[in-house]
Order: sequence, then structure tokens, then C-alpha cells
Amino acid sequence: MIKKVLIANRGEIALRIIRTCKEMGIASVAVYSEPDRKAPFVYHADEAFALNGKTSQESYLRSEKIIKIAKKCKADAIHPGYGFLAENADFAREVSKAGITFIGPPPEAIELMGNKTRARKSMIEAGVPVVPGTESAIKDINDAAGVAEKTGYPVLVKASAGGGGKGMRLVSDPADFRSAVEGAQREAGSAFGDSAVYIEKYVEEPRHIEFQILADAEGNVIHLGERECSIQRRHQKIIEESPSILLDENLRREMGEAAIRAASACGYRNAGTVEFLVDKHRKFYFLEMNTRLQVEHPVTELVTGLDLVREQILIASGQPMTRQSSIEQPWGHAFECRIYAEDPENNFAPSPGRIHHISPPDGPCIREDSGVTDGNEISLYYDPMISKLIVWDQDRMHAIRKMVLALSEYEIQGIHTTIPFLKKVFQHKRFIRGDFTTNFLNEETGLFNGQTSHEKVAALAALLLHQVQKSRKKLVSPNGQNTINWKLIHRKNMLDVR
Amino acid sequence: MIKKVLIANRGEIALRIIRTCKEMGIASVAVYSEPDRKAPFVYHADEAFALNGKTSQESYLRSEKIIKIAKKCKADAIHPGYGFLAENADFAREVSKAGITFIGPPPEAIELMGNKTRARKSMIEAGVPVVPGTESAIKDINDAAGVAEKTGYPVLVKASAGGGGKGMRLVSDPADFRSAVEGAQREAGSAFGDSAVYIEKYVEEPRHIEFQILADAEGNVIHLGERECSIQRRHQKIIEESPSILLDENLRREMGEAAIRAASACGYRNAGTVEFLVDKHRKFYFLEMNTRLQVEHPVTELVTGLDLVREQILIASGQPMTRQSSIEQPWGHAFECRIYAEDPENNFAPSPGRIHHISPPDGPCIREDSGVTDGNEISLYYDPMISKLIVWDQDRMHAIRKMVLALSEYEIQGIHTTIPFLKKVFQHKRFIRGDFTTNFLNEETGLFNGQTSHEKVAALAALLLHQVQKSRKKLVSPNGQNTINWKLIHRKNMLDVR
Amino acid sequence: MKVFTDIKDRTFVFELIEDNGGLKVLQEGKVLEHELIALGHNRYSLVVNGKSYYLQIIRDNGLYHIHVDGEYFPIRVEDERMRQLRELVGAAAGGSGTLLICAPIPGLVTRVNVQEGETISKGDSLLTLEAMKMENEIKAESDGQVKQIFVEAGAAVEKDQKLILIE
Amino acid sequence: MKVFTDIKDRTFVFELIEDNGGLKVLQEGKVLEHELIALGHNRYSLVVNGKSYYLQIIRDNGLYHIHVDGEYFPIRVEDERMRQLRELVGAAAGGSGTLLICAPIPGLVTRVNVQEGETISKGDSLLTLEAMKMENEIKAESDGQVKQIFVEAGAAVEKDQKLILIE
Repeated sequence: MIKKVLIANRGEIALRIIRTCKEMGIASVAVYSEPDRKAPFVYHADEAFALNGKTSQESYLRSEKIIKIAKKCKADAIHPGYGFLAENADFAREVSKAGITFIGPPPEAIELMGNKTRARKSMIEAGVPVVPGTESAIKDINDAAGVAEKTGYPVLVKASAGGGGKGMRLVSDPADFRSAVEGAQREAGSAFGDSAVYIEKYVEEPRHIEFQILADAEGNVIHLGERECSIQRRHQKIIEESPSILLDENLRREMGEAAIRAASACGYRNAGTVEFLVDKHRKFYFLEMNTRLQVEHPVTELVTGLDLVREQILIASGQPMTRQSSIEQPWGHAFECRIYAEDPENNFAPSPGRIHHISPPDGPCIREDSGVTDGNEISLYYDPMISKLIVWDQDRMHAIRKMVLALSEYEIQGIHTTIPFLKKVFQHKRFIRGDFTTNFLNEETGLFNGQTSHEKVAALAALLLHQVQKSRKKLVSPNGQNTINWKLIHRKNMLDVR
Repeated sequence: MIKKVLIANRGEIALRIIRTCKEMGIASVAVYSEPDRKAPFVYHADEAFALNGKTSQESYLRSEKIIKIAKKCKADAIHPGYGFLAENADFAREVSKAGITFIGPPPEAIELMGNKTRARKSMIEAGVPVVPGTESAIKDINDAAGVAEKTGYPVLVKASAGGGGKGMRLVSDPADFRSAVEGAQREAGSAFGDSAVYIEKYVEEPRHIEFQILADAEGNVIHLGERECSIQRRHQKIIEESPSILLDENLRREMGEAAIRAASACGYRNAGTVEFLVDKHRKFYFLEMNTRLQVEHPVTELVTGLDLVREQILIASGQPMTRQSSIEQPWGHAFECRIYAEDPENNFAPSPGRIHHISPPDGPCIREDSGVTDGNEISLYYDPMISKLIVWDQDRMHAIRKMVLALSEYEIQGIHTTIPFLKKVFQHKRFIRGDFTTNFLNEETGLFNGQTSHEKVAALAALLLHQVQKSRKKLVSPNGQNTINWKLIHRKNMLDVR
Repeated sequence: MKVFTDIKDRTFVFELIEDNGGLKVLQEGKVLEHELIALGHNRYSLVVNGKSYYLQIIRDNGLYHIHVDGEYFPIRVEDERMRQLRELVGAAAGGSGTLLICAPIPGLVTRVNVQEGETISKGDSLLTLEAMKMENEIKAESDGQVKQIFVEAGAAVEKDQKLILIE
Repeated sequence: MKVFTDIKDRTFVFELIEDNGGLKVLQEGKVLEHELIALGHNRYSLVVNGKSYYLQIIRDNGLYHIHVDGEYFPIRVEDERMRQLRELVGAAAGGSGTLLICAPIPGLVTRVNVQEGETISKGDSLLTLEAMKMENEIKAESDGQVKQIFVEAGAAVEKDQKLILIE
């Protein structure tokens, strides 16, 4: 069994992993950059070693430094978290070479899934549906028309060298196909100096639905149900849930089996995620496989009762997984919100700064996975995600109401966060109905502003505080707290302000 | 459906109820005493009205004042929480008379269960086992010997007028019965001037196990499994769990059915709890019924997925309960710790004062039901319980480890709390094995003190801080936080303290 | 005395009346019975005609930044005289014609997309700032000409540092 | 310099050596590499030879009250001279013979169980204080005689208020 784990990561996920290590009686080792010295993951770990440097390049991406520390402190395993070195096959190899267990999949699986073309080929061989289309540039327009026919309309004609929508055509009617290809080729040629185009099925009203996989050393592969992550901003997931409102038992079984085939095809071991797009016809297509723990793993934990980090450590230790069969029926419903240090009123500009006061909501079925606390500095060096708010309830409707309440109670002072924005999403009629695609936030730009019933009371509060401050007759009570100068303010009942 | 609920209570339970009201779209009304003006339950409620007065007698026990406020603000229901007026049949009656829904059982059920003798009689009629014995004083010693025989040895001979153990005899062997009764009568006579004694079965190695009941307006009664509450100090529960390690499926079914009979016998409606003692032979005996929500209801919520306050409101509104059948298999395992403002190092003396800083643990499957926040004053006027820490995990062993971690991370500054004591209980071998009775804390007085591995590091920290403070050369960093005067302290790596 | 509170483009007007040493607040002719209590850490409990609210209020840059129930409002408070004064000054300054663009966030200047003397249109990208692994475009808020550029690509800038002067 | 740290009845001894402007700490001859960082709100991060600890430390009444991992330690820190001084004073004061009993907590005096002049034995209940719905007995810590009683039943007392003088 693993005895000491070095966590090659920072923030909430480092703290998350440390907590499971502590519960399992495993020593935890933090490594930290200079700006992170005061972060909770450093002082909650059993041991802590400086990487020095401020940027990721100088610290969390320095594999050789990290492995050196692991050897020095005699860690027998390294957990990479997500991001940084988590999907770096070379790092996984170096770790193993140093005689240390890498808590993750074999490097070969990381490599295979890291290569789009190889992954696509391997999925087709394993019978996992991929988005249909040509894999290479079109040479003959008649062949292309045949491919389009087989793929099924609507299709996308895309510039091979392309990007940003240039040289792209959406074709719904086969009669338009020829002129569309020619137009796309012309546009691609002038934009990129390369007129090659290829064809891909257009996924209509796509939803992002992914399956959590666990695979042990003996080749057992199970899935733990799905997560829906269609609510995205700039292709970044911001809200995730499990189960998905779109899936019924049949589709869940079918997709789950495909996910298991995908994992088996690459010789997977440990926890991983197979991502799919699902279109409006409920057809699903393999998107990619993430060969690590996901940010959104907590929603799966809440509806399965499993601790995925615990399972990762058990698997890496060669121990049996807690359960040997896939999940058929999730327990209730869970949501996760990612809370970013960004200003939603200002086009989501980063909002670094010192957190003067943070007080997450408490109460029934609310979970907060946070990496920060009072006095911490949100620096410019890393990802702006500061915590994840997760709720559970008996069904989707109740879980939505719970999230609205939890967001309402969440207090963070000193920086802007996406909390007000997230609350608007959870109160949106289409979101509540489950009627959305990955384009939801582009379609519903009205979310970014709009008025509420609380404006008037906020205005009154500002007015009252303004009058008190103007009078400059602040009372300081014996206990050192400011109390309002009541002489100035009309009150109905005198209160003993203690 | 109920539209506005006045909560006739304070602290964590008031906040707990407010949260469920908010989730259900029901307006919540707080009433508060003077010392509670700054408490979270006041400012998280939708409306708040002062009761004035400081003591419970002047505030939370003033039923007429509370009903008057409820009428004034047009509340259509009152939730009494636990304690204060929760088991006051007259209050329940006055509320109904005012045309307001009382979120609790009918007054008749409160009255019946509030009277030990009537309750016992009614339980015997309903076929619910009670602790066997004579109900009245012994007149004839031969009759008494017959009763003792029927009851089964060991028996307790107890002074009718007694208390404090005087005039009490434990008899294990029938041969000793006569002399024991005579001895007890003599002692009772001289101690209380009344030599009457009665006989009760001695419950060997008793454990406190209770069943949560829900009953709707149509007479459906279900149980939600058990809670074990054997860990008590001065007859006060301090740790509760669900399920109990003692029960198997058969005993759970048997006791659950008895609990349902008990509730049906008194025409129960809404949420209630039937308490039993279980002896070392796994025989169970009715103790009493609590006709209200219990402090420890969260453990049941976590292993059933139900929100009991939501169920209470649904039932009081005449709506169907979320589930119509009893729980057969709990989901995982849950523990609750009651955190008191008491000093365990000083015989659990109350520790009132200002909470300078409070930071409950976060992370997976940890729930905190708290009534306080930074800056709140723990006053002398009310119960010293300031919050409840609840954890869930897949089984008892993992839940214990999780609670140890959660207690370790819980920060409260400014007052003493029972956290260090609770942590010792959760690390105790007998507790971990589940080998305990209601006498556990009396038997294990060693828990109250004892040394740990952290002493040395605490000593070092005190030393270092002392040297810094002695030098009086504190640096104040530009951001206003104190940093240690590093010149004084030998350091290996220079850090950019930000 | 009339007092104006502006939340972005909306305004709420209150009337304040000295009343027996206290202060009566009216809105649209109705008295607002109120009690504001400081809870420390910039937290306040406000009860208005029995309704209870919990707010976090920070004053910064002449604005009250208020968080209530997970919503956020930046609010300016002005009495009648202040407002008139500001409108006069604003009108006078309106035609002055130079606009100083400062860094809205700290970050790294990755690209400067204009040159001194260049004519620009509203919406043009002036400069790209990188922070937290994200690129942020600083765009022109109106047509004009670039008068001066204070930074170059690669420079680290603080919040509110001068970037570009537009004429 | 030797420094003594007392946790109740246990003592840890450290040796401090001035070292190049810094301070070297030794215990039982071994150097403790350490770094103590203040996190605000009385919270500290301490790293000793790579081991990481998180502590809350409040200084009150000459003691350092330390919370670490849910455990609590009241600690007294003294250097050699201070310790000798205190032991001398303590020995001198030891025989003086009066003991002032103060309220360990604020509360309401519900009963005074002794009278002035009464002879008492160790463990006798002197007075009952009610707080938070609980009765708390104040007991005699040694044999003696009640010299003076400063409160009566029904009185509300503050923490550390004088209750009874024992001779």
C-alpha cells in the first residue's frame, strides 16, 4: 500500500487530494511556488517543500525538481491532480523510472489519447462512434459528395489549415454541396494559402456529456455514470451536473458501454473520463478522453457515494476498487459551479487581489472544495478558479433551488467573482427546464446584465451608510467593532447593540 | 400550501429551517431576543421582528408575543424547532386557535407523550415493549418476588420517593431478593421518610437507539431507520450516528415496526422520534417519544437523502410525503458531533465570549449546521451548543476517519469548545469498534486528559512566537499583515512573504 | 433633502427629513422604517419595514460596492447639490477631447496593436493584456487618434497604470 | 540560552543560539530547521525540518493558547532566568496562606453554600454558578477557613470577579 504521496499540484485539487490521504492514513507532501506559500494546501499537508519561482514554468511544470523532492522525502507515489503535468506522458514515465508510483494511467494511454488522429482511429476500431466525416483533405469532389451522403446532412465543410470559421460552410441541402465546397476552397486558399478542405458531420444542438471511468490493474473497467457539462464559456466548463436530464436508462447503458470500450481500447488504468457530444437526435459521438481526474469529479462522487481520489489511490496500490460493477441508478442529483476570480460585469476580466474575507455557505448537502482562505492573494500567475461549490438533492429541481441558495449565501470580499453570474444561470428558465446546448451562454447574452429586486434595498443601504460616514461621528463600541451612529438614523425600536 | 413560516426558535435550528423555507419558495420570519440581533438566523430570514428581553423567559418562551407577531406579519404557519415551545401542547393549541398551522403533531399527541405514566400505559396497549416492572409501590413481598421473576433478573429495587441512588438495590440472584427489598425499604424510609419501593428490570449495558418517524395527515406512518445516541455526557447526547452498528436487518425491522405502532397509538402526525434502550441481549424497551424535530435529525437526512424540515412542511400543508414506505437500507453512514462552547479541560465549564474567527472545515461530505459566525457573542442566556458537525461516508470506518479530519480542520477562536474532546472520542479504540453503552464517557474518564504527538510542535511554535514578540521588532508588511521578524529566526530558504 | 443613488443606468431617489434628532427616509412619499447594524468585516444587517436583508458593503473609489444574496451592485450616492455640481463639471469636461486609458487589471502586455499617431475607430483593439492564462483585449471606447503610448509589449503593468492616451 | 516551555505538567526544553543574525533552535542537541509564517487572524504556518503544521495561537494571560489539528495546548514560555526568578517568588509566596477564589466564568450565583468563618475541606462545594442553563459548582481546592464572601445568591458576576477569600 502507498505510504506517502507527493501532490504535484496546487489550489483546491491539492487540498482535495491531501484530505483523502489523511483519511487513508497516508502522509501527504505539498510542493509550492513562492506565491502559494500561504495557501491552505501547503499548511494542511504533512510535509511541504518549496519549488521556488513564481510562474508555472518555474514551479509546477518543473518535473525534474518535483521528482527530486519526491525522492528526497521518500514519497512512494505522486498524484498529478489535473492540469500542469497530469497529462504529460514523459512525466509519468520519469516518475516510474525513479521507482515512484504515478497515480494515473500508463504513459501509453496518455499518449494515445493525447493524439487526436490516433485516438480517433483507435475509437473507430473499438466501435466507439466518432463524428463522421473525411479524415483527410478532399481530392475529388464526387468522392466528397459520397462521403457527405454517407455522413448524413447537415455537414460542415472545413478548411484543413483553417480556424476562426474562415473557409467553413454549413450545408443542409445536398443540392448546395458542390458550390459550398468550391466556395470554401476559394476562401481557404486566399485566407491560408492552402485550399484543402475536409468534411465533418454537423452536430446539431450539441450537448457535452461525459462518462467517468474506473479501471483497475486486473483489467476490470467500470463506469460511474455521466456528467453533463454543456454550460460553457469560451469552451470552458462552468457548471456540471450528474445525472444528465437528457439520458434515459437505455442511452446511459449504451454510452456507458461505449465509454468502457474506449478505455479498454487504450489499455486504461485508474480514473479517466470519456467525453461525448450528443446531438438533438440523441446520437452520441466520441470527443476525447481525459486521462486524469476531472475538475468536475465531485458531482459523480455525490451521486455514487464514492471518493474518486480514494479509488485512484487504491487502484494505484494494486488494491481492489470499492465497487466492481458500473453504476445503474445514480443517488439523487448533484451540481457543481466553478467560482472564478473574474468580473462578470466587465467581460469576465481577471480579478486578482487579496481575499479579505471568505465565508462559504454551510447547511445541508452543500460541499465546497476550496483552495483559498481569508488573507490569501489571488495572483496573476495561475488559473482564476478559486473554488468549486457543489450541492446535492433528491432531484434536479431541488438541487437547482439549493444551488441558488448556496450561491446567495456565499461571501467573498476583496475580489470580483462569477457568483452573481452563476446565480443568474441557475435562475434562467431554459436552464431550469434543461433546455440547453453548448451554445447556451452565447445565445443567452442577456444573462450578463439585467436588473433584480434587490436593487432598491442595496440603494437604501448605500444611502444609510453614506449618511453615517458623512457625519463622521462613528461610534466605536467597547468591543472594537463599529456600530452605526444611531442618532443619525430614525429607528423604531432601540436595540442594545452588543 | 404554506406561504410564510414564523420560526419560534433561535440559533442553528432557526437557520436550518429558514434555509429549507427559502428552497421551497416560502417566506421565513425570524423572531429574536436582544442578544441575538446579530445572529445569522436573524439576517438570513426574509423578515425579522424583535421579541425584546434577554432571557428565554422574556423572549423565546413568550407564546402570546410570538403568536401576535405571526398574526401581524400574516404568517400562516409556525415552526417551533426543538426546545423552547416545541413540546408545549398549550402553545400548539393557541397557534391553531389563532388560525395558524402548527408545524408539528396534534396537541393531544404532545400531551400523551409528555406524561410518562400515560405514555407507558398506552405503549403497553399498543404492544410496544417497555422496561418491565411494577408500576406502583410494592405492598406484598411475595407479589413482588413474582413480579421480579416475571421481569427476569437482574432487577433494580428503587425507592418510590427516591433519587440519587439512595434506596436502590441491584439484584442478580433471586435468592437475594427478599433481603434486598427489606434493605431498600429501610434505607428509603430513613432517607425519605417513605419506605415504598418498586421493581424495574435492570437494563444491562444499555444503548440509546431511536427511530425517526414521519406520519402524514392521512394516517400513513413510516420510519426512516434508526440513530444511535449512546455517547452521552450528563444524559446529554453529544455524538449521534446512523445506522447503528448494533442493528441487523431483523432487529431494524422489528424496532421500526414497534416505533410505527408507538406513533400510531398516539395519533401522531408530522416528524417525531421514538427512543428505545437496547440491552446486551439485544432486547429493546420504549424510553420516550420526542414529539418534534430532533437535534440529531441530520444524520438521518444524510443516509436517507430526505430533508426532514421539507417533509415537516409538506405534511403540515397536507401534501404527500416524498416517500410512502419505510427505509430498509440506509445509504452509507453518517455521524453528528454537537459542538459546545464549553471547556473540556476545565470540567466542561461554559465558555461564553466573542467568536473572533470561525472557519468550519470544507471538502467532501462534510456538513456544518451552525448558528454563529465571526463576531458573534456566545451569551450566557441560552444553550451552549453553537454548531453541529455532520459527516457522511460509505461506511462507519470511513465516516469516523472523516470526522477526525473534519474536527482537526475546524477553527474557532475566542472561546473554548468541545472539539478537542470530541476528537479524542472518535480516536478511542472502543468507540471505533462500536463497543460502548450509554455509560461510555463515565467509564472512559481518561478521555478528558492525555497527551498527544502535537505537544512538541506546539511548544516550538510558542517559543518562536515568544522570541519574536520579545524582540518587539515586528515588521508590518505593506499589505498590513504582520509578518515575523525574520532576522531573529534562523531560516533555510528565504521566502518572498507576500 | 433629496439624495440620488445610481446603480449603473438606474437611479433611485430618496428624501431625507431631520426628525427629532433622527433621520426619516422616504421613497415615493412612503416612510421606510429602517435599522442598519454593522456586523464587522464589512457585513451589515438591514431591516426595512420588517423585511430583513444581509449585505456586504465596501466603499472604494467613491462607490459603494454592495453584495446582497449573491448579487452585486456598484452604487453612487449623491445629494442634490453634489449632483448638480458634478453635472456642471461633467458638461464642461465633456468636450475636452483626451481620454487616458489605464490598465483595468494587473497583467502582462503581450501585444500593442496601435502606433502613436494612428487613427482608430470605436471597438478597435488597442492592446492585449495577459493575466491568469487569459488574454484580454483593451478596445477603443470611441473614435480618435493615439496621442501617446506609455508601455511596450512584454511590460508588466499594475492595475490603473497608464497605457495609452487617446485624443 | 535555554528556554523552557511548559504544557500543563510537561516541559520541553529548547536551546537557542545566536547565529549570524538569525536564531538557531536546538532540542536534545538536534537543530530544528524552522519557518514560521503569520497568516493573519492568529493563524500560523510552521514548517520544521520539512514537516508542515498549521496552528492558531492566541496570547492571553501570559500563556500561549495553541490550537493545532483540533487539539488544544496552553503553553508557558520562560527562559532560564525568568524561571529561576518565578520559582524563588513562588516558594516565598507558598506559605502566605490566603487564597482568593474568582469566578472562572461569568454567570449567576444561584447558591452560596458556605458562611464566613466556616471551616472547609478540600472538595467542599463553596458556591453554585449558573450559566448556559447549567449549574457549575465552585469547589474548595484545599482545606481552610472562609474569611470573606464577596457575593450573595442572585448576583450576576463577571469572569474573574472576586467570590470568596479562603485562609
